[in-house]
Amino acid sequence: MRIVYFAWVRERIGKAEETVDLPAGVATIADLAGWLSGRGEEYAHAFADPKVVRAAIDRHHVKADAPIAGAREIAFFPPMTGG
Amino acid sequence: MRIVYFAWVRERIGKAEETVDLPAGVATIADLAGWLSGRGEEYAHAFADPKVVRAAIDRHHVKADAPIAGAREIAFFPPMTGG
Amino acid sequence: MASTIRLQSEDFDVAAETAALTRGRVDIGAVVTFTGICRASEAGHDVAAMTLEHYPGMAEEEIGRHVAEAERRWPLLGVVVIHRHGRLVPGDNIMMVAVAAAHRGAAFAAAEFLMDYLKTQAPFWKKEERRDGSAWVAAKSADDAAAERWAKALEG
Amino acid sequence: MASTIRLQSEDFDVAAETAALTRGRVDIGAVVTFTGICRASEAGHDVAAMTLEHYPGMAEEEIGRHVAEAERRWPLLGVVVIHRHGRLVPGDNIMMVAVAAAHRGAAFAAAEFLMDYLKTQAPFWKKEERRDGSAWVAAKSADDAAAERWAKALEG
Repeated sequence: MRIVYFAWVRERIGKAEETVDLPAGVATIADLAGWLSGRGEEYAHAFADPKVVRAAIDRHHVKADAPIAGAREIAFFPPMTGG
Repeated sequence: MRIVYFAWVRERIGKAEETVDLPAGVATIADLAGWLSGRGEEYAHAFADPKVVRAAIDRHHVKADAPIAGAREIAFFPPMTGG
Repeated sequence: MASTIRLQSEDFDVAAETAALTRGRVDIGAVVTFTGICRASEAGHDVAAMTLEHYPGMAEEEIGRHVAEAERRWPLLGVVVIHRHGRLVPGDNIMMVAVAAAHRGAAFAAAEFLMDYLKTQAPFWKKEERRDGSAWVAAKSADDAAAERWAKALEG
Repeated sequence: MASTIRLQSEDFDVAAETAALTRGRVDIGAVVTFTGICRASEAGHDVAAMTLEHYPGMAEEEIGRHVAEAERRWPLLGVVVIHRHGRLVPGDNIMMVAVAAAHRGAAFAAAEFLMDYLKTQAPFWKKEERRDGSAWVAAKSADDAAAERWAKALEG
Protein backbone atom coordinates (compact mmCIF):
# COMPACT_ATOMS: atom_id res chain seq x y z
CA MET A 1 0.00 0.00 0.00
CA ARG A 2 1.29 3.43 -0.95
CA ILE A 3 1.46 5.95 1.89
CA VAL A 4 2.23 9.65 1.42
CA TYR A 5 3.10 12.29 4.00
CA PHE A 6 2.87 16.07 3.91
CA ALA A 7 4.15 19.12 5.80
CA TRP A 8 5.48 18.40 9.30
CA VAL A 9 4.31 14.79 9.19
CA ARG A 10 6.59 14.35 6.16
CA GLU A 11 9.44 16.23 7.85
CA ARG A 12 9.21 14.21 11.07
CA ILE A 13 9.10 10.88 9.27
CA GLY A 14 11.84 12.01 6.91
CA LYS A 15 10.22 10.82 3.70
CA ALA A 16 7.44 11.95 1.38
CA GLU A 17 6.13 8.51 0.48
CA GLU A 18 6.68 4.80 0.88
CA THR A 19 5.05 1.50 0.00
CA VAL A 20 4.35 -0.85 2.89
CA ASP A 21 3.03 -4.38 3.35
CA LEU A 22 0.52 -4.31 6.16
CA PRO A 23 0.14 -7.14 8.66
CA ALA A 24 -3.30 -8.61 9.23
CA GLY A 25 -5.37 -6.71 11.76
CA VAL A 26 -4.54 -3.23 10.45
CA ALA A 27 -8.05 -2.40 9.33
CA THR A 28 -8.62 1.33 9.87
CA ILE A 29 -6.76 4.62 9.60
CA ALA A 30 -6.29 4.56 13.40
CA ASP A 31 -4.85 1.04 13.22
CA LEU A 32 -2.47 2.15 10.46
CA ALA A 33 -1.32 5.21 12.40
CA GLY A 34 -0.72 2.99 15.45
CA TRP A 35 1.21 0.42 13.42
CA LEU A 36 3.33 3.14 11.76
CA SER A 37 4.08 4.67 15.20
CA GLY A 38 5.77 1.41 16.16
CA ARG A 39 8.17 1.52 13.22
CA GLY A 40 10.64 3.93 14.83
CA GLU A 41 11.17 7.15 16.71
CA GLU A 42 10.54 9.35 13.68
CA TYR A 43 7.11 7.75 13.16
CA ALA A 44 6.31 7.89 16.87
CA HIS A 45 7.13 11.62 16.76
CA ALA A 46 4.92 12.22 13.71
CA PHE A 47 1.95 10.42 15.30
CA ALA A 48 2.64 11.59 18.89
CA ASP A 49 -0.75 13.32 18.98
CA PRO A 50 -2.83 11.18 16.66
CA LYS A 51 -5.87 13.47 16.97
CA VAL A 52 -3.94 16.23 15.19
CA VAL A 53 -2.92 14.14 12.19
CA ARG A 54 -5.49 14.09 9.38
CA ALA A 55 -5.85 11.37 6.78
CA ALA A 56 -7.10 10.88 3.24
CA ILE A 57 -7.85 7.66 1.38
CA ASP A 58 -7.52 7.89 -2.38
CA ARG A 59 -7.63 11.71 -2.16
CA HIS A 60 -10.77 11.95 0.00
CA HIS A 61 -10.67 13.17 3.60
CA VAL A 62 -11.54 10.40 6.05
CA LYS A 63 -11.86 9.97 9.82
CA ALA A 64 -9.72 7.75 12.04
CA ASP A 65 -12.24 4.90 11.98
CA ALA A 66 -12.36 4.69 8.17
CA PRO A 67 -11.58 1.19 6.84
CA ILE A 68 -8.49 1.06 4.63
CA ALA A 69 -9.24 -2.14 2.75
CA GLY A 70 -8.92 -1.62 -1.00
CA ALA A 71 -7.16 1.76 -0.69
CA ARG A 72 -4.56 2.57 -3.31
CA GLU A 73 -3.07 5.64 -1.61
CA ILE A 74 -3.33 6.77 1.99
CA ALA A 75 -2.12 10.23 3.06
CA PHE A 76 -1.27 11.62 6.50
CA PHE A 77 -0.89 15.35 7.08
CA PRO A 78 -1.49 18.16 9.61
CA PRO A 79 -4.63 20.34 9.57
CA MET A 80 -4.73 22.29 6.30
CA THR A 81 -3.65 25.94 6.17
CA GLY A 82 -4.22 26.94 2.56
CA GLY A 83 -6.28 29.78 1.21
CA MET B 1 -36.39 77.20 -0.60
CA ARG B 2 -34.80 75.09 -3.29
CA ILE B 3 -36.55 71.83 -4.13
CA VAL B 4 -35.12 69.13 -6.41
CA TYR B 5 -36.83 66.11 -7.94
CA PHE B 6 -35.43 62.85 -9.32
CA ALA B 7 -36.50 59.89 -11.45
CA TRP B 8 -40.27 59.50 -11.88
CA VAL B 9 -41.02 62.23 -9.34
CA ARG B 10 -39.09 64.59 -11.63
CA GLU B 11 -40.81 63.22 -14.74
CA ARG B 12 -44.30 63.53 -13.27
CA ILE B 13 -43.75 67.07 -12.03
CA GLY B 14 -42.02 67.98 -15.27
CA LYS B 15 -39.10 69.81 -13.76
CA ALA B 16 -35.84 68.90 -12.04
CA GLU B 17 -35.80 71.78 -9.57
CA GLU B 18 -37.52 74.91 -8.48
CA THR B 19 -37.36 77.56 -5.78
CA VAL B 20 -40.53 78.12 -3.79
CA ASP B 21 -41.74 80.49 -1.07
CA LEU B 22 -43.53 78.46 1.55
CA PRO B 23 -46.60 79.70 3.40
CA ALA B 24 -46.59 79.60 7.19
CA GLY B 25 -47.62 76.23 8.60
CA VAL B 26 -45.55 74.11 6.24
CA ALA B 27 -43.25 72.70 8.91
CA THR B 28 -42.37 69.14 7.94
CA ILE B 29 -41.56 67.06 4.88
CA ALA B 30 -45.13 65.67 5.02
CA ASP B 31 -46.52 69.21 5.14
CA LEU B 32 -44.38 70.20 2.17
CA ALA B 33 -45.44 67.17 0.12
CA GLY B 34 -49.07 67.98 0.92
CA TRP B 35 -48.64 71.62 -0.02
CA LEU B 36 -46.88 70.72 -3.29
CA SER B 37 -49.68 68.24 -4.13
CA GLY B 38 -52.11 71.16 -4.17
CA ARG B 39 -50.11 73.06 -6.77
CA GLY B 40 -51.46 71.17 -9.77
CA GLU B 41 -52.27 67.85 -11.34
CA GLU B 42 -48.63 67.02 -12.09
CA TYR B 43 -47.72 67.46 -8.42
CA ALA B 44 -50.77 65.53 -7.23
CA HIS B 45 -49.68 62.69 -9.54
CA ALA B 46 -46.12 62.72 -8.20
CA PHE B 47 -47.28 62.61 -4.59
CA ALA B 48 -50.30 60.36 -5.19
CA ASP B 49 -48.85 57.73 -2.86
CA PRO B 50 -46.87 59.85 -0.40
CA LYS B 51 -45.51 56.76 1.41
CA VAL B 52 -43.55 55.81 -1.71
CA VAL B 53 -41.85 59.16 -2.16
CA ARG B 54 -38.60 59.55 -0.22
CA ALA B 55 -37.06 62.82 0.86
CA ALA B 56 -33.68 64.29 1.72
CA ILE B 57 -32.86 67.54 3.48
CA ASP B 58 -29.50 69.02 2.56
CA ARG B 59 -28.40 65.66 1.12
CA HIS B 60 -29.36 63.53 4.13
CA HIS B 61 -32.22 61.03 4.03
CA VAL B 62 -35.10 62.08 6.29
CA LYS B 63 -38.53 60.76 7.27
CA ALA B 64 -41.86 62.42 6.58
CA ASP B 65 -42.03 64.05 10.01
CA ALA B 66 -38.64 65.76 9.69
CA PRO B 67 -38.84 69.55 10.26
CA ILE B 68 -37.77 71.58 7.22
CA ALA B 69 -36.92 74.85 8.96
CA GLY B 70 -33.47 76.05 7.94
CA ALA B 71 -33.13 73.63 5.02
CA ARG B 72 -31.27 74.91 1.98
CA GLU B 73 -32.21 72.06 -0.40
CA ILE B 74 -35.01 69.53 -0.15
CA ALA B 75 -35.17 66.56 -2.51
CA PHE B 76 -38.04 64.21 -3.39
CA PHE B 77 -37.44 60.92 -5.19
CA PRO B 78 -38.62 57.30 -5.47
CA PRO B 79 -36.95 54.44 -3.55
CA MET B 80 -33.36 54.11 -4.71
CA THR B 81 -32.35 51.42 -7.22
CA GLY B 82 -28.59 51.88 -7.60
CA GLY B 83 -25.85 49.34 -7.11
CA MET C 1 -7.51 54.43 5.57
CA ALA C 2 -7.18 55.07 1.84
CA SER C 3 -10.58 55.43 0.24
CA THR C 4 -11.65 56.35 -3.26
CA ILE C 5 -15.21 57.30 -4.19
CA ARG C 6 -15.99 58.25 -7.75
CA LEU C 7 -19.13 58.81 -9.80
CA GLN C 8 -18.51 58.83 -13.52
CA SER C 9 -20.12 58.13 -16.85
CA GLU C 10 -16.97 56.40 -18.18
CA ASP C 11 -16.16 52.76 -17.58
CA PHE C 12 -13.73 51.76 -14.80
CA ASP C 13 -10.95 49.18 -14.58
CA VAL C 14 -11.40 46.92 -11.54
CA ALA C 15 -7.85 45.60 -11.90
CA ALA C 16 -6.25 49.05 -11.95
CA GLU C 17 -8.32 50.22 -8.99
CA THR C 18 -7.46 47.09 -6.99
CA ALA C 19 -3.78 47.34 -7.90
CA ALA C 20 -3.73 50.92 -6.62
CA LEU C 21 -5.16 49.70 -3.30
CA THR C 22 -2.45 47.11 -2.70
CA ARG C 23 0.62 48.56 -4.46
CA GLY C 24 3.73 48.56 -2.27
CA ARG C 25 1.88 47.24 0.78
CA VAL C 26 2.62 44.10 2.76
CA ASP C 27 -0.07 44.45 5.44
CA ILE C 28 -3.01 43.55 3.17
CA GLY C 29 -3.92 39.87 3.23
CA ALA C 30 -7.35 39.95 1.61
CA VAL C 31 -9.01 41.90 -1.18
CA VAL C 32 -12.68 41.40 -2.04
CA THR C 33 -14.16 43.05 -5.11
CA PHE C 34 -17.71 43.25 -6.31
CA THR C 35 -18.58 44.28 -9.86
CA GLY C 36 -22.17 44.97 -10.86
CA ILE C 37 -22.89 44.43 -14.55
CA CYS C 38 -25.86 45.41 -16.74
CA ARG C 39 -27.88 42.31 -17.71
CA ALA C 40 -29.95 41.77 -20.87
CA SER C 41 -32.85 40.40 -18.88
CA GLU C 42 -34.29 41.39 -15.52
CA ALA C 43 -37.23 39.78 -13.77
CA GLY C 44 -38.32 38.09 -16.99
CA HIS C 45 -38.28 41.02 -19.40
CA ASP C 46 -35.61 41.99 -21.93
CA VAL C 47 -33.52 45.08 -21.27
CA ALA C 48 -32.02 46.84 -24.29
CA ALA C 49 -30.30 49.49 -22.18
CA MET C 50 -30.63 51.35 -18.90
CA THR C 51 -30.09 54.93 -17.85
CA LEU C 52 -28.77 55.64 -14.37
CA GLU C 53 -29.86 58.93 -12.86
CA HIS C 54 -28.21 60.15 -9.66
CA TYR C 55 -28.38 63.03 -7.21
CA PRO C 56 -25.04 64.80 -7.72
CA GLY C 57 -23.46 65.78 -4.45
CA MET C 58 -25.68 63.65 -2.27
CA ALA C 59 -24.57 60.44 -4.01
CA GLU C 60 -20.90 61.03 -3.16
CA GLU C 61 -21.75 62.14 0.38
CA GLU C 62 -24.04 59.19 1.03
CA ILE C 63 -21.45 56.69 -0.24
CA GLY C 64 -18.83 58.47 1.88
CA ARG C 65 -21.01 58.03 4.98
CA HIS C 66 -21.35 54.30 4.28
CA VAL C 67 -17.61 53.91 3.72
CA ALA C 68 -16.95 55.69 7.02
CA GLU C 69 -19.46 53.42 8.75
CA ALA C 70 -17.80 50.32 7.26
CA GLU C 71 -14.43 51.56 8.45
CA ARG C 72 -15.87 52.04 11.94
CA ARG C 73 -17.22 48.49 12.01
CA TRP C 74 -14.29 46.56 10.52
CA PRO C 75 -10.49 47.01 10.45
CA LEU C 76 -10.13 47.99 6.80
CA LEU C 77 -6.97 48.94 4.90
CA GLY C 78 -8.56 50.44 1.79
CA VAL C 79 -11.91 50.93 0.06
CA VAL C 80 -12.84 51.85 -3.51
CA VAL C 81 -16.40 52.58 -4.62
CA ILE C 82 -17.06 53.62 -8.20
CA HIS C 83 -20.58 54.05 -9.58
CA ARG C 84 -21.39 54.95 -13.15
CA HIS C 85 -24.27 57.11 -14.34
CA GLY C 86 -25.78 57.70 -17.77
CA ARG C 87 -26.78 55.14 -20.38
CA LEU C 88 -25.46 51.58 -20.16
CA VAL C 89 -26.08 48.53 -22.32
CA PRO C 90 -26.04 44.84 -21.32
CA GLY C 91 -22.52 43.70 -20.51
CA ASP C 92 -21.46 47.18 -19.34
CA ASN C 93 -20.05 47.61 -15.85
CA ILE C 94 -22.44 49.50 -13.54
CA MET C 95 -20.42 49.86 -10.36
CA MET C 96 -17.66 48.32 -8.29
CA VAL C 97 -16.64 47.99 -4.68
CA ALA C 98 -13.18 46.84 -3.58
CA VAL C 99 -12.23 46.32 0.05
CA ALA C 100 -8.75 45.53 1.37
CA ALA C 101 -8.09 44.19 4.88
CA ALA C 102 -5.62 42.03 6.77
CA HIS C 103 -8.06 39.12 6.89
CA ARG C 104 -10.88 37.87 4.69
CA GLY C 105 -13.70 38.14 7.23
CA ALA C 106 -13.55 41.93 7.40
CA ALA C 107 -13.09 42.29 3.64
CA PHE C 108 -16.11 40.13 2.78
CA ALA C 109 -18.35 41.64 5.45
CA ALA C 110 -17.52 45.25 4.53
CA ALA C 111 -18.00 44.61 0.80
CA GLU C 112 -21.43 43.06 1.40
CA PHE C 113 -22.39 45.81 3.83
CA LEU C 114 -21.44 48.49 1.29
CA MET C 115 -23.37 46.75 -1.49
CA ASP C 116 -26.50 46.29 0.63
CA TYR C 117 -26.47 49.95 1.63
CA LEU C 118 -25.64 51.26 -1.81
CA LYS C 119 -28.59 49.33 -3.24
CA THR C 120 -31.10 50.88 -0.85
CA GLN C 121 -29.60 54.19 0.32
CA ALA C 122 -27.40 55.68 -2.39
CA PRO C 123 -29.45 58.11 -4.52
CA PHE C 124 -29.37 56.35 -7.89
CA TRP C 125 -32.33 55.36 -10.03
CA LYS C 126 -32.38 52.97 -12.97
CA LYS C 127 -34.67 53.39 -15.94
CA GLU C 128 -34.80 50.45 -18.31
CA GLU C 129 -35.43 50.51 -22.04
CA ARG C 130 -37.75 47.58 -22.62
CA ARG C 131 -39.48 46.23 -25.69
CA ASP C 132 -42.72 47.97 -24.64
CA GLY C 133 -41.13 51.30 -23.75
CA SER C 134 -39.03 52.53 -20.87
CA ALA C 135 -39.78 52.10 -17.18
CA TRP C 136 -38.24 52.96 -13.85
CA VAL C 137 -36.97 49.94 -11.96
CA ALA C 138 -38.96 49.25 -8.79
CA ALA C 139 -37.03 48.86 -5.55
CA LYS C 140 -36.75 45.25 -4.40
CA SER C 141 -37.96 44.26 -0.97
CA ALA C 142 -35.09 41.71 -0.93
CA ASP C 143 -32.66 44.63 -1.08
CA ASP C 144 -34.37 46.35 1.84
CA ALA C 145 -34.21 43.10 3.81
CA ALA C 146 -30.50 42.72 2.99
CA ALA C 147 -29.77 46.23 4.27
CA GLU C 148 -31.94 45.63 7.35
CA ARG C 149 -29.80 42.72 8.55
CA TRP C 150 -26.89 45.07 9.28
CA ALA C 151 -29.09 47.17 11.54
CA LYS C 152 -30.15 43.99 13.33
CA ALA C 153 -26.53 42.86 13.62
CA LEU C 154 -25.80 46.12 15.41
CA GLU C 155 -28.66 45.75 17.87
CA GLY C 156 -28.16 42.01 18.47
CA MET D 1 -21.31 26.19 -15.67
CA ALA D 2 -17.85 27.32 -16.73
CA SER D 3 -15.31 26.58 -14.04
CA THR D 4 -11.55 26.91 -13.95
CA ILE D 5 -9.38 25.32 -11.28
CA ARG D 6 -5.63 25.74 -11.44
CA LEU D 7 -2.70 25.08 -9.14
CA GLN D 8 0.48 26.80 -10.20
CA SER D 9 3.71 28.25 -8.92
CA GLU D 10 3.43 31.31 -11.22
CA ASP D 11 1.46 34.42 -10.35
CA PHE D 12 -2.04 34.93 -11.73
CA ASP D 13 -3.91 37.92 -13.12
CA VAL D 14 -7.25 38.42 -11.37
CA ALA D 15 -8.38 40.86 -14.06
CA ALA D 16 -7.67 38.49 -16.94
CA GLU D 17 -9.37 35.57 -15.17
CA THR D 18 -12.42 37.68 -14.36
CA ALA D 19 -12.59 39.08 -17.89
CA ALA D 20 -12.57 35.51 -19.25
CA LEU D 21 -15.56 34.71 -17.01
CA THR D 22 -17.71 37.55 -18.29
CA ARG D 23 -16.54 38.05 -21.87
CA GLY D 24 -19.39 38.18 -24.37
CA ARG D 25 -22.05 37.41 -21.78
CA VAL D 26 -25.09 39.50 -20.86
CA ASP D 27 -26.60 37.19 -18.22
CA ILE D 28 -24.02 37.93 -15.51
CA GLY D 29 -25.03 40.73 -13.16
CA ALA D 30 -22.55 40.21 -10.33
CA VAL D 31 -18.92 39.16 -10.03
CA VAL D 32 -17.26 38.73 -6.64
CA THR D 33 -13.53 38.13 -6.41
CA PHE D 34 -11.36 37.28 -3.46
CA THR D 35 -7.58 37.61 -3.59
CA GLY D 36 -5.40 36.26 -0.78
CA ILE D 37 -2.06 38.01 -0.42
CA CYS D 38 1.09 37.12 1.54
CA ARG D 39 1.52 39.46 4.52
CA ALA D 40 4.79 40.56 6.16
CA SER D 41 3.39 39.95 9.61
CA GLU D 42 1.11 37.23 10.96
CA ALA D 43 -0.17 36.91 14.52
CA GLY D 44 2.49 39.31 15.80
CA HIS D 45 5.62 37.85 14.17
CA ASP D 46 7.45 38.95 11.03
CA VAL D 47 7.26 36.75 7.95
CA ALA D 48 10.13 37.00 5.45
CA ALA D 49 8.60 34.43 3.09
CA MET D 50 6.37 31.40 3.05
CA THR D 51 6.43 28.10 1.22
CA LEU D 52 3.16 26.49 0.22
CA GLU D 53 3.17 22.71 0.03
CA HIS D 54 0.23 20.90 -1.50
CA TYR D 55 -1.00 17.39 -2.21
CA PRO D 56 -0.91 17.18 -6.02
CA GLY D 57 -3.99 15.53 -7.42
CA MET D 58 -6.02 15.71 -4.23
CA ALA D 59 -5.80 19.52 -4.12
CA GLU D 60 -7.44 19.87 -7.56
CA GLU D 61 -10.03 17.18 -6.77
CA GLU D 62 -10.92 18.67 -3.39
CA ILE D 63 -11.33 22.16 -4.86
CA GLY D 64 -13.40 20.62 -7.65
CA ARG D 65 -15.72 19.00 -5.09
CA HIS D 66 -16.20 22.34 -3.33
CA VAL D 67 -16.91 24.13 -6.61
CA ALA D 68 -19.49 21.46 -7.49
CA GLU D 69 -21.08 21.84 -4.05
CA ALA D 70 -21.21 25.64 -4.45
CA GLU D 71 -22.86 25.20 -7.85
CA ARG D 72 -25.42 22.86 -6.26
CA ARG D 73 -26.26 25.42 -3.57
CA TRP D 74 -26.39 28.62 -5.62
CA PRO D 75 -27.30 29.53 -9.22
CA LEU D 76 -23.79 30.32 -10.46
CA LEU D 77 -22.67 31.34 -13.95
CA GLY D 78 -18.93 30.83 -13.57
CA VAL D 79 -16.24 30.04 -11.01
CA VAL D 80 -12.46 30.44 -11.04
CA VAL D 81 -10.20 29.11 -8.29
CA ILE D 82 -6.43 29.48 -8.62
CA HIS D 83 -4.04 28.54 -5.82
CA ARG D 84 -0.30 29.00 -5.96
CA HIS D 85 2.32 26.70 -4.41
CA GLY D 86 6.02 27.13 -3.78
CA ARG D 87 7.84 30.06 -2.18
CA LEU D 88 6.08 33.43 -1.86
CA VAL D 89 7.20 36.70 -0.33
CA PRO D 90 5.08 39.42 1.32
CA GLY D 91 2.96 41.22 -1.26
CA ASP D 92 2.74 38.14 -3.52
CA ASN D 93 -0.66 36.79 -4.48
CA ILE D 94 -1.43 33.44 -2.79
CA MET D 95 -4.77 32.49 -4.31
CA MET D 96 -7.92 33.83 -5.88
CA VAL D 97 -11.57 32.94 -6.18
CA ALA D 98 -13.93 34.60 -8.65
CA VAL D 99 -17.65 33.84 -8.80
CA ALA D 100 -20.11 35.11 -11.42
CA ALA D 101 -23.88 35.00 -10.98
CA ALA D 102 -26.98 36.87 -12.06
CA HIS D 103 -27.37 38.49 -8.62
CA ARG D 104 -24.99 39.52 -5.87
CA GLY D 105 -26.37 37.33 -3.08
CA ALA D 106 -25.33 34.09 -4.77
CA ALA D 107 -21.95 35.49 -5.86
CA PHE D 108 -21.02 36.69 -2.36
CA ALA D 109 -22.29 33.56 -0.61
CA ALA D 110 -20.52 31.16 -2.99
CA ALA D 111 -17.23 33.09 -2.80
CA GLU D 112 -17.29 33.03 1.01
CA PHE D 113 -18.29 29.37 1.07
CA LEU D 114 -15.41 28.46 -1.24
CA MET D 115 -12.91 30.45 0.83
CA ASP D 116 -14.06 28.96 4.12
CA TYR D 117 -13.79 25.43 2.72
CA LEU D 118 -10.49 26.03 0.96
CA LYS D 119 -8.98 27.29 4.22
CA THR D 120 -9.92 24.17 6.15
CA GLN D 121 -10.31 21.36 3.59
CA ALA D 122 -8.01 21.94 0.61
CA PRO D 123 -4.70 20.10 1.15
CA PHE D 124 -2.28 23.02 1.36
CA TRP D 125 0.18 23.76 4.14
CA LYS D 126 2.06 26.98 4.77
CA LYS D 127 5.54 27.09 6.25
CA GLU D 128 6.72 30.54 7.27
CA GLU D 129 10.30 31.83 7.30
CA ARG D 130 10.51 33.80 10.54
CA ARG D 131 13.34 35.63 12.23
CA ASP D 132 13.90 32.66 14.56
CA GLY D 133 13.72 29.97 11.88
CA SER D 134 10.94 28.44 9.87
CA ALA D 135 7.70 27.04 11.22
CA TRP D 136 4.53 25.43 9.91
CA VAL D 137 1.48 27.63 10.30
CA ALA D 138 -1.03 26.26 12.81
CA ALA D 139 -4.64 25.89 11.68
CA LYS D 140 -6.92 28.56 13.09
CA SER D 141 -10.01 27.58 15.05
CA ALA D 142 -11.69 30.67 13.54
CA ASP D 143 -11.32 29.05 10.12
CA ASP D 144 -12.90 25.82 11.34
CA ALA D 145 -15.77 27.84 12.82
CA ALA D 146 -16.20 29.71 9.53
CA ALA D 147 -16.44 26.43 7.60
CA GLU D 148 -18.79 24.96 10.22
CA ARG D 149 -21.41 27.66 9.68
CA TRP D 150 -22.17 26.32 6.19
CA ALA D 151 -22.88 22.86 7.60
CA LYS D 152 -25.23 24.50 10.13
CA ALA D 153 -26.88 26.51 7.36
CA LEU D 154 -27.67 23.24 5.58
CA GLU D 155 -29.20 21.62 8.66
CA GLY D 156 -31.06 24.75 9.82
